[in-house]
Amino acid sequence: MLKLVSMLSLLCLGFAAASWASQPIVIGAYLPMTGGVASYGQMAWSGITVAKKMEPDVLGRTVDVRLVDTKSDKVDAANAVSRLIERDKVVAIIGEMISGNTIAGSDHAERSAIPMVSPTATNPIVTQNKKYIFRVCFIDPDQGRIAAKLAKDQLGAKTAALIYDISQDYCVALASFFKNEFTALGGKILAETKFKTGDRDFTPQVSRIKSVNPDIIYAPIYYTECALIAKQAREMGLNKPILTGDGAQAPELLSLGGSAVEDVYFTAHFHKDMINTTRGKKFLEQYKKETGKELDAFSAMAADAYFIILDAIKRAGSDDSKKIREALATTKDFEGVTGAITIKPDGNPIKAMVVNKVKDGAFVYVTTIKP
Amino acid sequence: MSETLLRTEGLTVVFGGLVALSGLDLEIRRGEIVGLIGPNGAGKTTAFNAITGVVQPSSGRIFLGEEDITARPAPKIAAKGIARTFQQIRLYDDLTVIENVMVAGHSSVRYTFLEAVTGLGRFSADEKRISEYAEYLLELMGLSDVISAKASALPYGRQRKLEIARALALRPTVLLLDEPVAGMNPMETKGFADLLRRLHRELNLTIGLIDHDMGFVMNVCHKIKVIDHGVPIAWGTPNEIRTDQKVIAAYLGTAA
Amino acid sequence: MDTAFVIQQLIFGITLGCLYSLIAIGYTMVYGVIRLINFAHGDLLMVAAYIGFFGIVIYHLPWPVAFGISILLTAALGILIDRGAYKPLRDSPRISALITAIGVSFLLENLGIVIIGGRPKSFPRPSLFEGDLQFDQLILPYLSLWVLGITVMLLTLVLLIVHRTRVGMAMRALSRDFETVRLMGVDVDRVISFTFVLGSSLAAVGGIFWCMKYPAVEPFMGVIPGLKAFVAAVLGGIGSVSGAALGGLLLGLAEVLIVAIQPEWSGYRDAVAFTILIAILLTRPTGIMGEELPK
Amino acid sequence: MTRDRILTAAAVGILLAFLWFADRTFSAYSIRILNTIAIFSIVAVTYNLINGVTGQFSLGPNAFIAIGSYTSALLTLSPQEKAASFIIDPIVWPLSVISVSFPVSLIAAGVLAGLIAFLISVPVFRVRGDYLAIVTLGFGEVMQVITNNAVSITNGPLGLKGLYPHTTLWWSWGLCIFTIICTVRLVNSSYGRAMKAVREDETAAEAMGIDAFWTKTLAFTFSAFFAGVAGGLLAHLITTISPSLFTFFLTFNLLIIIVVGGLGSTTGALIGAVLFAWGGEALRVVEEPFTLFGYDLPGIPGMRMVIFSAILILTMIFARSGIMGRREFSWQAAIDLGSTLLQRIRRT
Repeated sequence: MLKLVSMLSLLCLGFAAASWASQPIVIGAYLPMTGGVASYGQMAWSGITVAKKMEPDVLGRTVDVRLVDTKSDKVDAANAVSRLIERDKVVAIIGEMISGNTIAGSDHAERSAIPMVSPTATNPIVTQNKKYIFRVCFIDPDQGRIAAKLAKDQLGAKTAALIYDISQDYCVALASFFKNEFTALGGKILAETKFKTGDRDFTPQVSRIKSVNPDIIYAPIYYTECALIAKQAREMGLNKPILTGDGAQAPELLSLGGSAVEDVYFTAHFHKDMINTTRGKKFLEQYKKETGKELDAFSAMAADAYFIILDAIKRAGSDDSKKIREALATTKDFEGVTGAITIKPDGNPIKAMVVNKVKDGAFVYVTTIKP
Repeated sequence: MSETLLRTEGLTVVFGGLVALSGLDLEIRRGEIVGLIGPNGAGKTTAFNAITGVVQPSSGRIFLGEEDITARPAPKIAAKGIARTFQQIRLYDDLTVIENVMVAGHSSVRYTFLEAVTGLGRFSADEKRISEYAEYLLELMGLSDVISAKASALPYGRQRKLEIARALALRPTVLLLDEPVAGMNPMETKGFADLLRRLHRELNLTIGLIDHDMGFVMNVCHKIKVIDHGVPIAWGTPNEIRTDQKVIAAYLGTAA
Repeated sequence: MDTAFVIQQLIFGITLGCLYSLIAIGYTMVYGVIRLINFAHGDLLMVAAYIGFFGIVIYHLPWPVAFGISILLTAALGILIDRGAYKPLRDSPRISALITAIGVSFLLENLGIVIIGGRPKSFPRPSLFEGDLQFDQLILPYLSLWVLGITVMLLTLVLLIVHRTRVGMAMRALSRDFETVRLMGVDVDRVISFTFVLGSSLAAVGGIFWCMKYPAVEPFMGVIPGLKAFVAAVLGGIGSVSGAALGGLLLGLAEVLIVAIQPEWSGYRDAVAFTILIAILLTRPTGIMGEELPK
Repeated sequence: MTRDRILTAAAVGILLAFLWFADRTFSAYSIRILNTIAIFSIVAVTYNLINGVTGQFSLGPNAFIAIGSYTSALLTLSPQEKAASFIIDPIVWPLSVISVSFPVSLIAAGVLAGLIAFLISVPVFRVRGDYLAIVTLGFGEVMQVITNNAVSITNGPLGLKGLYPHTTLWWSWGLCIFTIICTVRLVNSSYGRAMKAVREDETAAEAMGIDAFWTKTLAFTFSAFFAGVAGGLLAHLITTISPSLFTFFLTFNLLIIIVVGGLGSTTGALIGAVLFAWGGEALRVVEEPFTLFGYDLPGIPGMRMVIFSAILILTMIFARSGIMGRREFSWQAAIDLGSTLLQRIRRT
């Protein structure tokens, strides 16, 4: 069996040699295409696919994006990154959608000096002490704090109740930073209820929130759960505004939630009507044309990860990973799909945050919060 | 006469209101072969099960020598020296013949778990002791030729013998045999009776046995206890039992 | 905490419990007859939901027709899975069949991922099931009444089939002594197929109502309800139909009440539920209504 | 006997030479696969001891791997790294300052996992069969919930990161060989025979003086110890852990490994682990774009898992008791097989 492994690696070398001959620039993508969070990976892949059609080459060479599946799993994510680097000889990597899997994959990329850009890994520790790891999304503390300010100042809430998924770092972190900030601003958290990924019944949590009657419900969770919670809340006569995060921005929020998600506010990376970059407008149009769907946050962020890598390659003038890394780290006011992006030295972006709400079955723009 | 080895006093087993065995007083002295007979459903196997800790007695006491072993866990009783066979053969089907016998050496094993894992200390010597004794017993039972066959691959009669070899590997003070000759033809039964006498002699065994084959029981046993519907009705030497009116009535009664 | 609040939670708990029961009954029937933990049972629920969704949303069928087709096709799939994947393993170690069941489960889920995609679809709720009754503070959704009614009706039906019909008798006999029944000349395969039809139909009904309550259809939607139903079936005593129904009800109630009464524990809900389950099994090692295992 | 010993020693020697060679020349990707194989082998071989050899249907190895992973990771992480990672709640006191070497952390991981297994065996082994399965599954779920909720110890769903990649081929394969030797010795000792007797017929085992409860507990604890050690290795291979790594899907995967390999066979568990860890990566080929009759076909993401499931079902249908059944590798069998093959080749 060990022999087979070595034969496999020889085979890998063979493949790598063959692809080098045609000389496209190879970028890797490791995404959860199967397993528990497959839908995020599939959305991201559709975003990357459209982005690649829009800008298929750089430095006069075609771009080849190699996709490997992570099964929504850490062991596979780490294997996937190894495979992309050693076997496919990628110059940069896009992925993963979930922070935990990104951390699992990032270690090897960092050691191999291959730059990685994550579309949606929002946990602050993803880029901590890493030179080669970047992202195009905001980090949880920022989003949580801004959500708290928004709730307190703009939506006029004095009291809030929390509901979030205890098994997702994204949800736990947002809830935690919201809680701290909201309390610091003089607000009061009346109830904190939790559930676990896969749960579909939230009636007792919602009942609890109804009984404490908060001014606002902060539900930093993904779109499916958000839609179901809104539905169950409204059916129970709990009509307080719900505030959520960027993970809720998908057309599925509207289709699953129906009229129940009216008045759901969320902090987000973009609103389609407010996209003011040429690249963004073109992408939005092309995305709609190719997929027939409204643009979601996962596709948009993945596209931005692709574009920002291409831009870095262009500015570096080379497909050398170290140079790409330098170019990525000095990205300034890059016109991405979701707006202008500047990458800070810590690998995190500076970008404006948009607040949207659902009105008449559509996402409408509320305000922009400058960084 | 020698001292009493196994003794029950008023041993009673009740299953959900159904009395399976009622007030059995049994006494087996060292070196004796004692038969326990009675019609089907008389409670014979239940008595063995209660003695060996497979079922809990509802009342009554069991003594091994001077020690009260009533309701002790089955492995403890076995380790104290009561070995048994089962009415329906219960071998470890997927293990080899010699492994089946060696399993019973576990209660006397001298090496610890750590010595087993490392292979150090008393491990090799003790393994050798256990396997040599198993080989000896298998030879005694005439099973030397199938030592590494799977137990389930043996024919019925040899499985019975293997079960006895396994019980003997416990180095029991009392051996309880539950219908050892069931399913054997007269020739085989006779051969088995000879084998049993030989074992009894060579290993200084004390034996309690259950069987339906009257000829066999009368032939090998020194003493016989008769029970019917859970109640003991007679106790004596084969000759006394043969002429006991109650016994005849019980057997004829159920037959009629 | 007032009475209205508690009653409200009981209503929610019973609704969730009934959904678990519906799925658990199918689980336990298959288990009772062929002693197989059919891990693919939860995925049948997913298949039924997708068929219902496609029927109504894509092909614009009236909902009773769509649901009927969904139940029929799911039942057919149940037989197909049994014939294709489980029947060849009838005489094999039980655990081999279990692994096959896990394989079937993975296959259905991943086919869903590849063919339909992972993005959740919205399951339509026919207007018949919309709305609720309101008494003062109390809300009683019509859907809850429907779920309760359907569960009671189907439980009664299954109990009647199991205890009053020839095929039911054969099913019970099979669960006691598979070999003897086979030797007695009963067409074992037909009985097993019938069991799968019944079990899969129940999964389909459970799936349809599950989706009307929680309208997100996606390839992994069956995993958690399947697992919960398995737990419910064990809690009730595997193989016992009324035990499974009772187990489902208890589990649903426990899940809702733990959170409602102690919201601080909501993060620990599954741990508390499982601890209760383990505690029950330690006092009754074969479930609430299970038979003693032969030693 | 001596011949077999020499052959075994030679095989281990060749393996070590291969590892030395691999360590120097293989790509990091291949080394990672080899590491994964070794870690899965450790868990599979010992999980097989409780499920296959002792015949107790446990679904709890994910819990013990989790315990081992967290123990080992929390012990090796530097206080600074811990302080930086715990952004929700600070880490509790003794853990916040402790930092020990990798080998010590592995021992601690194994001991703690083993100890917890030992403690829970009293309630766990009151039930049998499928009820045992659900109780151990429940234990795994409880562990899962605790690791998510005990934020000041585990950092909740955010998990731990920044572990040093201590797990080299020498560690993983060294411990794998050690585990196999220990397990094989145990299985072939009186304790192993007792375990098999309990599997075959618990009543008959007890009638032969075997305490079934202690025998099960021994197997369970032994298995948990090595699952814990493997957890420590896994944590330091992927350098980050979080509760989502230890869901019941991990247990399912292990169960698949030991049943496909042949339940009750140590050799089978090894084969299963190799097939699973290596095959999972090899199957990625089916998702790549390929050219068929001159047409460029795009890769279909997700096909790998579809084909994996299909292969799993077919394997079970055609090898109903797994690849090895309950047979074990022996040099004699290998030599016999070799000579038969040679003869056949000569004849043709």
